[in-house]
Amino acid sequence: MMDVLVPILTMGLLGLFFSLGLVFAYKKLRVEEDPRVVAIADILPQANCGACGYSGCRAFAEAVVKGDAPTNGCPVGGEQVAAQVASILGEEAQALVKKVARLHCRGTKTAAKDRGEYIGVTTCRAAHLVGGQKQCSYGCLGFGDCIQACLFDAMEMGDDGLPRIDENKCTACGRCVEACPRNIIELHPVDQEIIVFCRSLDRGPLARKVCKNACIACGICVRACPEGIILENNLAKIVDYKKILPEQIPAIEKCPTKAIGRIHRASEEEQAKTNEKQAFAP
Amino acid sequence: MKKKTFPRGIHPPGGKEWTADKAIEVLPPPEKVYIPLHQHFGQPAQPLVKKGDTILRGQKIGKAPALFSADVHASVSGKVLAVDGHPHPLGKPVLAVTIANDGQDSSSDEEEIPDPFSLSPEEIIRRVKEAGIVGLGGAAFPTAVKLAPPADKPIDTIIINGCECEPFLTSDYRLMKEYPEEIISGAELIRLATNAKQIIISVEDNKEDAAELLASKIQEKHIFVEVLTTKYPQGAEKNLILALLKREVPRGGLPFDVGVVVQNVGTTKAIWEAVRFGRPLYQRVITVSGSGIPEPKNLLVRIGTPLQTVIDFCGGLKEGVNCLIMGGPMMGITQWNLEAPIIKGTSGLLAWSLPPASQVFDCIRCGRCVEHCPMGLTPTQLAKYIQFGFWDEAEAWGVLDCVECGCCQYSCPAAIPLVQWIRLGKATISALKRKTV
Amino acid sequence: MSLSSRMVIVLTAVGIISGGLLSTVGILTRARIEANRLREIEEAIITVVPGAKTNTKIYEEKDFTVYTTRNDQGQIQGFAIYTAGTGFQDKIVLMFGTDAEINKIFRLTILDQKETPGLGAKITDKEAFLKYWENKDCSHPLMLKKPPVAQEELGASEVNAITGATISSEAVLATVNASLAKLRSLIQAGTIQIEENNGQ
Amino acid sequence: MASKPLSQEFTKGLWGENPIFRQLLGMCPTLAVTNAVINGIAMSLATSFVLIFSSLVVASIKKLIPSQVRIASYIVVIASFVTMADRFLAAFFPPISKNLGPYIPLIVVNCIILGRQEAFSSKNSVGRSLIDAFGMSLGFTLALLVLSSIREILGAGTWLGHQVLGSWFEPWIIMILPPGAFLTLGILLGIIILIDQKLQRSK
Amino acid sequence: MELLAIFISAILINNFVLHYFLGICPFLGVSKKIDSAVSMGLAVTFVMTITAIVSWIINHWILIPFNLEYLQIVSFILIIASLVQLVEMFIRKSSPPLYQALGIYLPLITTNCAIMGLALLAALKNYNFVETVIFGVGSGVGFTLAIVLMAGIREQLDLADVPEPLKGAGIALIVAGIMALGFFGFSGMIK
Amino acid sequence: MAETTFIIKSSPHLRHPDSVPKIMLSVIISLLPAVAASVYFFRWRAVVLYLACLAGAILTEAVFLAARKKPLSTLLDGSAVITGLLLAMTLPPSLRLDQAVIGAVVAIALGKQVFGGLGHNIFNPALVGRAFLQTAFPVAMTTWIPPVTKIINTATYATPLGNLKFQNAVAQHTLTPLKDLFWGNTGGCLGETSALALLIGALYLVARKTIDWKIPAGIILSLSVFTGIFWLARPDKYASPLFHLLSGGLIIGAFFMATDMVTSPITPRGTIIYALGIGFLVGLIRLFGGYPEGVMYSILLMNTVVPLLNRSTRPRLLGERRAKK
Ligand SMILES: Cc1cc2nc3c(=O)[nH]c(=O)nc-3n(C[C@H](O)[C@H](O)[C@H](O)COP(=O)(O)O)c2cc1C
Ligand SMILES: Cc1cc2nc3c(=O)[nH]c(=O)nc-3n(C[C@H](O)[C@H](O)[C@H](O)COP(=O)(O)O)c2cc1C
Ligand SMILES: Cc1cc2nc3c(=O)[nH]c(=O)nc-3n(C[C@H](O)[C@H](O)[C@H](O)COP(=O)(O)O)c2cc1C
Ligand SMILES: Cc1cc2nc3c(=O)[nH]c(=O)nc-3n(C[C@H](O)[C@H](O)[C@H](O)CO)c2cc1C
Ligand code: SF4
Ligand code: SF4
Ligand code: SF4
Ligand code: SF4
Ligand code: FES
Repeated sequence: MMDVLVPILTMGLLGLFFSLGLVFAYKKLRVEEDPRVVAIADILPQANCGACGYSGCRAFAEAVVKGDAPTNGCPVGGEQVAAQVASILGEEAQALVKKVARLHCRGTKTAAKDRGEYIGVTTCRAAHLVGGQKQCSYGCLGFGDCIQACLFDAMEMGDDGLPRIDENKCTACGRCVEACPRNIIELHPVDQEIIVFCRSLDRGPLARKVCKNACIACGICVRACPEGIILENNLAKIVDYKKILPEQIPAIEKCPTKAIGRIHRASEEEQAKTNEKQAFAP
Repeated sequence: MKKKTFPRGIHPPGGKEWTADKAIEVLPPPEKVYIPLHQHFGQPAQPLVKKGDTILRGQKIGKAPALFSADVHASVSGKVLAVDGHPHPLGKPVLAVTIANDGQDSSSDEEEIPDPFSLSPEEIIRRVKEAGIVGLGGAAFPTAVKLAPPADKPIDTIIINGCECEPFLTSDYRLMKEYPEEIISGAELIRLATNAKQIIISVEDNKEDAAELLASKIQEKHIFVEVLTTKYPQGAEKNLILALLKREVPRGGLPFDVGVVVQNVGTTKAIWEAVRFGRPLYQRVITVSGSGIPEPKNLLVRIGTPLQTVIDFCGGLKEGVNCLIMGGPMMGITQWNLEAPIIKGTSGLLAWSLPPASQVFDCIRCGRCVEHCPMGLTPTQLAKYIQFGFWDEAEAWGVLDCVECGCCQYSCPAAIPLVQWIRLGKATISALKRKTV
Repeated sequence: MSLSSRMVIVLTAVGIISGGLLSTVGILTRARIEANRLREIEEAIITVVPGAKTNTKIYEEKDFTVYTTRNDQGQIQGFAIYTAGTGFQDKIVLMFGTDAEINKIFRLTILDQKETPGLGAKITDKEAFLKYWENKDCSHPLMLKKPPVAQEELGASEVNAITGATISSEAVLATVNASLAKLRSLIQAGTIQIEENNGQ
Repeated sequence: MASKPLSQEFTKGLWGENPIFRQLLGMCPTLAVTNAVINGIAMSLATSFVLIFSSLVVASIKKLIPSQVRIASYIVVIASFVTMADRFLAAFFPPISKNLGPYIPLIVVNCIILGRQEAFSSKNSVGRSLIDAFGMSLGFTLALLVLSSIREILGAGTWLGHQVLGSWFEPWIIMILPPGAFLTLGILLGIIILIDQKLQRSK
Repeated sequence: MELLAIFISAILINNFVLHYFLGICPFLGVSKKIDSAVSMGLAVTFVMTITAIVSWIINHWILIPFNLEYLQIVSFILIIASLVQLVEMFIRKSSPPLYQALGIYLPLITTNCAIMGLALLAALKNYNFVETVIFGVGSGVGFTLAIVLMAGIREQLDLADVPEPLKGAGIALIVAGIMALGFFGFSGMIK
Repeated sequence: MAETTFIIKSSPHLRHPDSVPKIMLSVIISLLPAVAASVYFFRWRAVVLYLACLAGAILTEAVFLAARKKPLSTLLDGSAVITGLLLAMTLPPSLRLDQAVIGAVVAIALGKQVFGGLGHNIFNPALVGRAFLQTAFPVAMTTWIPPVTKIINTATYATPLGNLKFQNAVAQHTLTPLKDLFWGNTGGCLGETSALALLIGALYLVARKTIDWKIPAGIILSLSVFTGIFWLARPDKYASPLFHLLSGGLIIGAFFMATDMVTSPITPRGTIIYALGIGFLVGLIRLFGGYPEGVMYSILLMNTVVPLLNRSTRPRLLGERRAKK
């Protein structure tokens, strides 16, 4: 009998002791965690990219619950996540226009001359430190720091030496914008069709000399659409893309160096084609 | 007695024999000069002239907008052709004044002062500032700022830096040989301006004759000539102060934190000329050398002279030259555009043909970079931290203390561009800091 | 019911149930495990003292246990000594048998060891090691023969080392020699008295 | 937790969420007992027994347990089954019990088991939990089998005690020693990730 | 001498991680940074020492006298779990900075087989009280040594060109293997 | 604008003439005297072992480089050749060829390439290979033959250190004469026996500044002090420091293996601790451990500590406060 009773007693006592300890712990040392934080953190994409301005998805969730961050603060998640987050907090989703990254340079391998043979660290930032290997001091260096920075595989280096951005994959996280030492990537609303593909502040002749596609500040585009486009520091600048009317676009596209023009957006067919190609790529 | 020096450092080949005995020649002022308004540490100067103006040599054409900046003066007399972007040796085009030389060389120098040693410190500094003098030793730091340290940092020692530790360069050496009195007088002016007690003129032992010449001209008891071991970077001010005075400039600090002002011999001579003759800084001595130059020379050139003119004067570039460096081989900047002008900070122009780039290996952790870094850094670790984006670690390991002397990369058997990585790190870290502040 | 009391009750209940279950398991297996353990000792004693029928534990301390063994006639045959020493990696636990005069080692067996497999672990191998220990004269301390020689060439109190595992071989040898010395001194001191324990 | 088809609940333990190769759980027994296939098998059987029965019990009593004493109760449940396994081996297979030494009792802290209770059984039905437990057990067994086979064959030239490599083969003793365990598992992990990458890419 | 042997052996020869394969999960998981490895090592050493004491008491005062050795597993694990919790609460109350440094590792320790292994091995080896304590401290130091060395190496490997599939656990295991090879040098040192 | 295109790069624009391949080549050259000595003492066995190890090492390196799509030109840097050579030099002359090849493959694969190749490894690759072999084939790795120059009439033969450890050589007065150790007329691993040949090569490396002389000096110092203390106390039991310095793998280890740049610290202070640590461990293992020789283990163990040493012995920056730690 003892053989059975003693172990039962021992175990019972152990259990009792242990549970009392836990009760004590539960009573004394409870850490409240807001269930909403957990719920929101679950919804977020968990890319932890920091585009929201917080140190990670979880930090963002905490900030949203506290009211420090807007519900649509996660550009990666887009509208869908914003809506879900808002519904947890009981708010209406704030409207969010999808943005994408755009490259403001057309200094392709053939258009923009090299200064000379570059020897050294093959990143844009490093090359930029020694002035870059391109004669143009403003254009794309083509080592693809932006591509490295993109967590979403939305960029690739084109054959022309300029990075290409896949509109569909881009989440507007802005990492490429940060990465580029020449500040030639910017986020624009996806429906903005007209882009200035140059950032050179050099005066026309100098700019022209180093890159065939540079903006030479001739003012043709400004004349075509004075409300939407201005010249500033030898460079055309779009002040408000909504003021560019469709019928003005042909005139804008008369730009002699094509430094301003319509963004080439892949049509759905083309998109399908590239997808297919990718599928068969080794 | 054992000659003083600092720990670590390297012994690169000298290359000084090419030009050491070439007396300073005057390069005739070119037909056009391009004077950038930004040639110094700090903010660019603001233009005071416009296209079409007629100006005199020495006339102020750019005005310093802030304390950390310097005035810019015309180096020839003539007509302003443009105030416009022009290629700059540092890479990006900057605003420059293009002047067509009228050949008159009519000057607008300020009045001469027969006895400059009687001037008040304030007046000396004012004249230095008016002359647009910046450090000619490389950093192009506005000299007037350096001469007026904060009141709580008394200066006791002036070091005149005649080390010229960069290989190939001999312009400082020629200055010491040809203008010893001017340098000594300039040093005395600096001492008066800063109220210091003693002056040390430091010269490396590969220029012993210059040191002897200087010593023979000194009458005052508070001026010494100190001959140091030839070692790169003997001329870097923190190492120089350590070698001469056994004082360590604290991390992130400046020489005045340990009561010292360091000035290059060229700067010292320029100070003398500015204070004594009211002559602004519109010319300087440079060394043109290297195996790609048919006639290596030491030249007195006007600021704004295009590189092409300088090279042509020395016989043009030889066949096969593929590397053109402004400055010395250790810290100089590669040039690609011969339209770029000589600026105040240009100490030399070197040309040679480099063999095809040597293969870069992964770091083999030989530790030679650590062994030679004069600042006590661990360059290989810094470079790796930077390569992998560990900015905090890189900063904790002292990346911001690097003076970019290049000793590490010189000694690296794996040919790793360490200095470029470190520069990248310094740039990124300062950018991040600016963002978080 | 409050949460706290539920916590206490549930955990206590879980404990009690598990205690009950385990006690059953414990009781069911206890006899067998104990038997396993005893059988191991028993078998070892029979191995090291051939023909042993019964044995008696007459002395026990840490890592040193002495049994006397008797044959089927009830005569004392000698001692079985259970002992342990440090080998190459860890403890080597072994047992050996001697005659009553402690002049001769009958046999040796290794009960537990963690020596290197294929090397030191060969001490458990009869051909490589144990057979050299049969019927050795132990009136003097035993000696290790290195490099090993044929069995016939071994001296009366010499055993072969294992090539490549001298340390393990040494360890066994040292343990045996030390145990013998200890046994003798215990007998001399009268702590172990064979006759008086006869009666059992 | 989104419910998967039952078959997937089972197969995920084999490859996608293999407890050893993917989740890196329960590394200690994995490394310690795989010096011989027989030990590996015994270990995986014992572990599977504990895992399956604990999952069963936990899944059935999960509603009764307040979440504050969840872990503690699971531990008691697991420990009880481990004790049973341990006593059973000691009673009926003493040599194996001796070989495995303290590693059978250590099943109690095997992260796989507690992990599965926490992550799965406490949230799923009894049936689903059982399937999950079976899958995980099989994944664990498979991993131990692979590892112990490599180690025994190279380290002793045998498999389950049978000579498989000819007498020309001189065993690599290192394989049955601790360094061999670490090295083999390390390389194996690399290979598995490599294969997985290839699979992903070809998808 | 005996005690010194147990101590040295626990650290260098029969190292918990490299020889017994105990505590591999934290060894792999918390060895990415030296700082956290040191904290983890200290936390483990601390808990090991206490566990050694308490488990010896339980074993020798309750389980053995009442013939309840088969309850070792259950009771040890419960003891460890509650101990860890108690220690955690205690540290949190008494020294918040220490809690910041160590506290977060404590829950991890509960399911760490090094602790449980210690209790079981000490029972298996039949150590007396003092020996058990020395064994506990030594094993903790051994664990700390291994995990800190590993963390140092892994910090360096962060900056190395390790092949993609081996990154993380794979290379860590290989390093552990070579470390174990190196530690063989100490074999046979304790006679 | 001139037509010539110029190079764009960051300063400095000068380089010391030493490069990785040159360093490696100098090490290979410095090993040649010892290689020649081993061929003299062990004849064809030495030759085939060298060939086997070199082939194993170079082929493995090539396979990995190809698999990782790295330029095969790095094969020519010579580091794999050194690893193969040094591995062969630390093997017993009687080792089977297939085992030697396994060692070479392991050395390069597990010792070097899994970490990322040249420069990334933590442990000395040749010694990883040797440690692997020692543990995989302990008997083969501790079976020795005498050099052909030594006539011996017993079937087995012990190395000087084995003799010391297991045959109580000091007390028995059978210690190998120092003269034999110096010339190499004794048993042991291929390349370790002739102190003279090794020292010639080592001198070249020191003179050329390929290796940091402080490492061998530190090892020799701490081993001498350690063994010297015991020798002075009990000359009838312990061998002299000189014997310890000349026997076993100490010279080859101290001058050629501990000095491997990749696996030794990069900081000056770290280097000194590393060297002293190796010497101490060698003494500890030789005098009190289970093995007669501890050079390999000591170097591997200190390799383990190198990352921590590098971190804790960072040089003091110019201008950094001394007091602050
Ligand atoms: C690596 C390095 C080397 C230097 N070498 C010299 C030199 O040889 N001569 C020199 O005058 N200044 C040299 N400098 C600049 C000095 O540190 C210091 O800035 C200068 O002497 C100050 O004088 P300044 O303001 O008149 O130019 C060097 C700086 C660095 C970082
Ligand atoms: C991995 C490894 C394991 C070893 N294991 C043992 C062992 O278990 N027992 C032993 O005596 N020697 C072992 N040794 C060998 C010893 O270090 C030592 O070399 C040997 O005892 C010398 O014996 P010998 O003189 O007969 O060659 C081992 C060596 C290695 C490399
Ligand atoms: C660099 C080097 C390191 C060595 N390290 C070891 C070692 O750590 N352990 C070892 O047993 N033998 C090592 N050896 C081999 C021994 O130096 C030598 O062969 C020794 O005397 C072998 O003795 P044993 O037969 O008694 O093991 C090494 C050889 C070299 C060349
Ligand atoms: C002085 C010196 C010593 C070397 N010693 C070794 C050595 O002991 N083992 C080895 O595998 N490689 C050695 N190497 C070659 C090379 O450094 C080695 O393969 C790297 O560790 C591989 O990354 C040595 C190289 C040098 C320059
Ligand atoms: S392309 Fe740029 S903005 Fe778009 S996802 Fe990539 S990094 Fe982010
Ligand atoms: S866009 Fe910027 S970051 Fe991207 S390749 Fe061009 S220069 Fe580099
Ligand atoms: S790290 Fe900076 S200071 Fe040090 S040697 Fe390199 S360039 Fe010079
Ligand atoms: S000198 Fe070059 S190879 Fe040597 S440690 Fe420094 S970076 Fe690495
Ligand atoms: S299985 Fe041992 S710590 Fe996880």
